[in-house]
Amino acid sequence: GSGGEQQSGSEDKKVLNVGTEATFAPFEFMDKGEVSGFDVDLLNAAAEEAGYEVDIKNTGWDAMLAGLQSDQLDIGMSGVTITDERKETYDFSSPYFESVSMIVFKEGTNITKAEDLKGKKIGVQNGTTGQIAAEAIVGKNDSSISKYEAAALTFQALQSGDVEAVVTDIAVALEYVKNNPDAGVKTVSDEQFTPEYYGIVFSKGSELKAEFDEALNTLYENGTYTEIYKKWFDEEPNLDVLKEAAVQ
Amino acid sequence: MDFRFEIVQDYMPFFLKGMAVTIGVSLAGILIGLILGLFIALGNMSSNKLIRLPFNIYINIFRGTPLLVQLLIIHFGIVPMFMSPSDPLVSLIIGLSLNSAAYIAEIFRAGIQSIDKGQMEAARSLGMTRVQAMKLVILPQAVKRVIPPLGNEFIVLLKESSLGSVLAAPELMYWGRAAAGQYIRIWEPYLTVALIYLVLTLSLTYLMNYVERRMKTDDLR
Amino acid sequence: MDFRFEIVQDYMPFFLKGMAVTIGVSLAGILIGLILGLFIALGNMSSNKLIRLPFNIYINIFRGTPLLVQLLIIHFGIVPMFMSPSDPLVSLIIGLSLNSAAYIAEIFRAGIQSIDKGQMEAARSLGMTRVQAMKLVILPQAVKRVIPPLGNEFIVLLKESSLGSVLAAPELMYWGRAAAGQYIRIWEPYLTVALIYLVLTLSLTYLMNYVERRMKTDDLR
Amino acid sequence: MISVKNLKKSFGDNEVLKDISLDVDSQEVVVVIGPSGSGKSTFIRCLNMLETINGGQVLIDGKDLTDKNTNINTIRTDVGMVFQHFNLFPHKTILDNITLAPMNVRKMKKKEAEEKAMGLLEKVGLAEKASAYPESLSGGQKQRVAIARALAMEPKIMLFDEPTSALDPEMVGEVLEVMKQLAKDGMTMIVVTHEMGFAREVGDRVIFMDNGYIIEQNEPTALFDKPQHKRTKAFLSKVL
Amino acid sequence: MISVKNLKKSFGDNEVLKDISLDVDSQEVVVVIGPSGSGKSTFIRCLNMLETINGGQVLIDGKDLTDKNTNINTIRTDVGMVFQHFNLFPHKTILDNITLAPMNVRKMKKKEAEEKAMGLLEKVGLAEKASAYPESLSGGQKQRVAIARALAMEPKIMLFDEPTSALDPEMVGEVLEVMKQLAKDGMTMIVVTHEMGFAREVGDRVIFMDNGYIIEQNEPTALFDKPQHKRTKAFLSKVL
Ligand SMILES: Nc1ncnc2c1ncn2[C@@H]1O[C@H](COP(=O)(O)OP(=O)(O)OP(=O)(O)O)[C@@H](O)[C@H]1O
Ligand SMILES: Nc1ncnc2c1ncn2[C@@H]1O[C@H](COP(=O)(O)OP(=O)(O)OP(=O)(O)O)[C@@H](O)[C@H]1O
Ligand SMILES: NC(=O)CC[C@H](N)C(=O)O
Ligand SMILES: [Mg+2]
Ligand SMILES: [Mg+2]
Repeated sequence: GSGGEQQSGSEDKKVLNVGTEATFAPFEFMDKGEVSGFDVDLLNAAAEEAGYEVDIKNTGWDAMLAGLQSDQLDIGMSGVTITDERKETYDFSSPYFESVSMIVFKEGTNITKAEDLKGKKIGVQNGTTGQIAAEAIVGKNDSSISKYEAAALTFQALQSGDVEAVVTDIAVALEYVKNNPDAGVKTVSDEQFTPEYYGIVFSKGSELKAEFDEALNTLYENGTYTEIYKKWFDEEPNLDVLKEAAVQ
Repeated sequence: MDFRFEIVQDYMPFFLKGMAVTIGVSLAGILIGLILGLFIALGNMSSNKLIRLPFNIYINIFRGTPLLVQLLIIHFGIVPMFMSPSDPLVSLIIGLSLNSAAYIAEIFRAGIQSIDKGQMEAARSLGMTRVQAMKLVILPQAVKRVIPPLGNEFIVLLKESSLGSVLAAPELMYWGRAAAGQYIRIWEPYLTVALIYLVLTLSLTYLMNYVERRMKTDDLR
Repeated sequence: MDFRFEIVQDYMPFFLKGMAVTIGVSLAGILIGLILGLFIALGNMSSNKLIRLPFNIYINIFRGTPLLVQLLIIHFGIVPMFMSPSDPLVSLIIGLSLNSAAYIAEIFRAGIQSIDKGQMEAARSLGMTRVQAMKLVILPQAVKRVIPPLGNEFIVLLKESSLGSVLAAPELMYWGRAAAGQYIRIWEPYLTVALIYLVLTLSLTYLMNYVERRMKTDDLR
Repeated sequence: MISVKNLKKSFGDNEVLKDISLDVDSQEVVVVIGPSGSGKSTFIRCLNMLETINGGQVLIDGKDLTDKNTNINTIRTDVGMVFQHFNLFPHKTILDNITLAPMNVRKMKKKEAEEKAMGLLEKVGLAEKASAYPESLSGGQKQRVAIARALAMEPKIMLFDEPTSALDPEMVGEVLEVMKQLAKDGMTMIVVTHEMGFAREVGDRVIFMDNGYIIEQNEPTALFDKPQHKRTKAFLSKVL
Repeated sequence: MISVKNLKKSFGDNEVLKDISLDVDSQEVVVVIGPSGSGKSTFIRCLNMLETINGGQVLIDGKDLTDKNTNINTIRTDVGMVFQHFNLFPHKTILDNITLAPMNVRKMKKKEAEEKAMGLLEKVGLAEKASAYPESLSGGQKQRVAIARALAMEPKIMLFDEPTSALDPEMVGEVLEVMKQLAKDGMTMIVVTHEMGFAREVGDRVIFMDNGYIIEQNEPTALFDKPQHKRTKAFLSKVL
């Protein structure tokens, strides 16, 4: 934005409390005490556009959702997928990222498609779409599934041989593989996993939804979104997909 | 196995900040626990069964369930009713205080009951009331007995405050797990954090032993 | 506030399974801890300083750092070196065993040292060797003293096994957190889980008190 | 001064005092003897209301202990008690041990209480220990302080429960000496003791208790030299 | 039988035995008296090697205790010890208390050990308590069992450390009776005690210790009635 036109006193801007689970690189992760990532940059830009300040805290996944329910938090920003079930409890912004589940596994493990997960030990983050995708294949609360409280713990479990495969979001899976070239891990995707879209989460009935939808739109139009996207993913975003999804 | 010292270096400022938080949270927990604990101990030693009951229930609940459940319920269930936005540090301090109060109440009870019955009898036989005897004769002696187990309880608290990491309270363990999460490395962050805890608890143990020795020589005035 | 009983109902089979795991893991932990603990206690009471040293270091490390750090290091660092695929239950049992062994060693030491010095002197004055006196006179008496604190340690273990949920070991707390994660509800899963823990620890406490009373009347044969 | 009528006392099912009646005059010194477990301690503890009475009546200086309206704390200031194990307050100096009750119960001024305490310490020969702590005293010295502490409340009656039996034999004499002086000064005393020499020399009357009853009572010489009951004889033959 | 030459013993800086020399003949009964803290217990504990000796020499039946090659456990089977607080093994019956050492140290057969134990219990008048546990015995009975237990190892010398001073006065007699019998049977004995009657009747010699030295020794009547040293006089005047 252009500082001249905006109110200069930042004290006048309302500060929004934001929760996140910062072991979900590249969307949000702790960089020596600072939460950073794609989500952080995008939210900061959107908030500025909408005239707010944000205070992003690494609350953890459970605390983020609980905090939104009890109106402790104004916003949850943690690569949260928009699902019908979640929409009963929360409001979501329009989609800002397209994702799909992906399987990460140790080299040498016999996995070429989603069905191969059967009979393997699978790590997921508790309460996420990765869990839902895995349970769709092997069954709900199946004993082959280990649920961890954070995304980082699933990768630690994979590295230590605790689980043979991790089901998580594609960008996170690829980032992990990229950052750990020595870990000897591979990824596989499957048609069976359906596309999903991330949204900013608000508590039910929040007035912020409309304001942030508008702000996101502006960011799409003025190139800020593309800039941020390129910074983190090194490629052009496909804005049409997001617009299409928003209509649904 | 390679040990990447730069990870330790990178995160050292956060470990030190976390250490300060750990110490602060534990201190707050033991101090509030002391006040609550004395109150609960006296209530739990009432001669009236009905007065004793709630204190007894309190002690049993907090000593009978894992601190982790207590913290989750307090942080996600109770604190949000009163505080917005809720702060995991506040929840951690509340959890540690309420939990340690139950243990401290039992420490006080044991301390008071360890004073020879003859002391109470001598005081009463001189015409003191029960309250006078408690205040002038029993409690001053019990305080000394109670210091070593209280020191122990503080060490326990220091270690248990590490559960704050589950609530994302920025104490020492939280930063250890943050470092582990960022680099997906085990040894560097966790060994460093373990070492810091060890230094803290061992220094406290030595301090306690010193205080105990001092108290013993004081006894031989 | 609404309390959705169907969540409790839905997850009850898992809670019960988790309870069984919790009990099993704690039992395994105390049994292995007992064997290791006796060994460490005897080593730590050697008259030779150099022999004592490693046992003393062991005790200090395991009592001086949080169980959570120990579990994370064991599960993600140590067990994978020996076991593939690693199992969080195995790590949890190892962690609880190694941790409780340190505490149990101190329980044994205190139990042995609580036996009146006169017993050792009487045994020695009858011509028994140190080992004979230990085996025939001191240890049989120490066993009785050691049962109440060991019961306590078991209760502690039962509660601390809840940290297994961080390693995704499918014990009681893990299922509580799984339910909380699925429904994003706090009260139903956590209160249920807390209640189950409470029932477990209180029953154990009553059992222990019963055993202690029995031992006392046995004493008055 | 003391009048006990059909006193009964049980611990649970165990009836320890079965039917005790006794009158003690002012200035009288009564010595109580009897085998271990016969109820001697329980009896004198009842007189100080350290045990609740289950039956019968006890009048001290006219006040009825079994009457609910009687103020227990004023009775106790009238009846001093000296225990076998001294029960000095270890966290207080000797002087503070003695002044604690007068200052807090009688609301005496500190200065007055201390002057009085020093006088009593003088009397038991321990003035120079005023600022010492109990740990540094021998058993005999501790017991003399305990006597001074009880006297500081100006009791009309003093009860002694085996005051010398926790002492090394060398220290017994110094404590008995203080008690003799007290008797000479006209204090009403009930003394449970195994010191037969003291009983003979100082006692006005000796009471032999067994199994919750007073079996026999008489002047010391008469009781010791011509016991009437078999049980008294058996006991004395062992002890003398 | 026992020969002590210039025995020295310290606890840290505290020299408790300064220079003790003493010869005890076979079948002799030596009584040791002295004020509290004078080193009596420490002295007889040295004879049984319950304390390590810091200087001088102790010969028991010709064997040198300060010699490193002397087997401490065989010395101890020659020297029986009876403690003030009995130290019976509470988890064993009376019979097992007595047979434990013979069976495990002397490798005696169970049957033989039990026969022998019953004989000794007979001797101390407690045969009917064989299968009882120590808790159910009175202090006097416990001490008699402790004596029987020591005798079961067939010691050549018996040491007693204030064997009656933890007892109620009624029970002192029964223990002294057993000790008298033992002396009559010709046992070599060293007895620390405050029982002057026993010393007079049974002692061949009385030793007065103070502050780590033997101040005076003599036949009982001579020592009690005509003590030579000031300190002996002072001590006896308090105790007798
Ligand atoms: N607080 C108590 N609770 C239960 N029983 C008690 C209590 N105090 C004393 N007794 C019992 O009462 C009986 C008499 O005890 P008491 O102490 O009066 O005897 P005593 O004559 O003073 O004996 P001793 O010479 O050993 O002091 C004993 O059988 C004892 O076990
Ligand atoms: N194990 C020990 N460690 C340190 N000092 C000791 C020890 N045992 C005894 N002493 C000290 O040695 C001195 C003599 O003690 P000892 O027990 O031999 O005296 P005693 O003549 O037997 O006295 P009592 O008549 O009280 O039994 C005392 O000053 C005592 O404090
Ligand atoms: N931060 C995350 O782990 C999100 C995972 C997944 N996108 C979900 O919404 O369930
Ligand atoms: Mg008594
Ligand atoms: Mg002694």
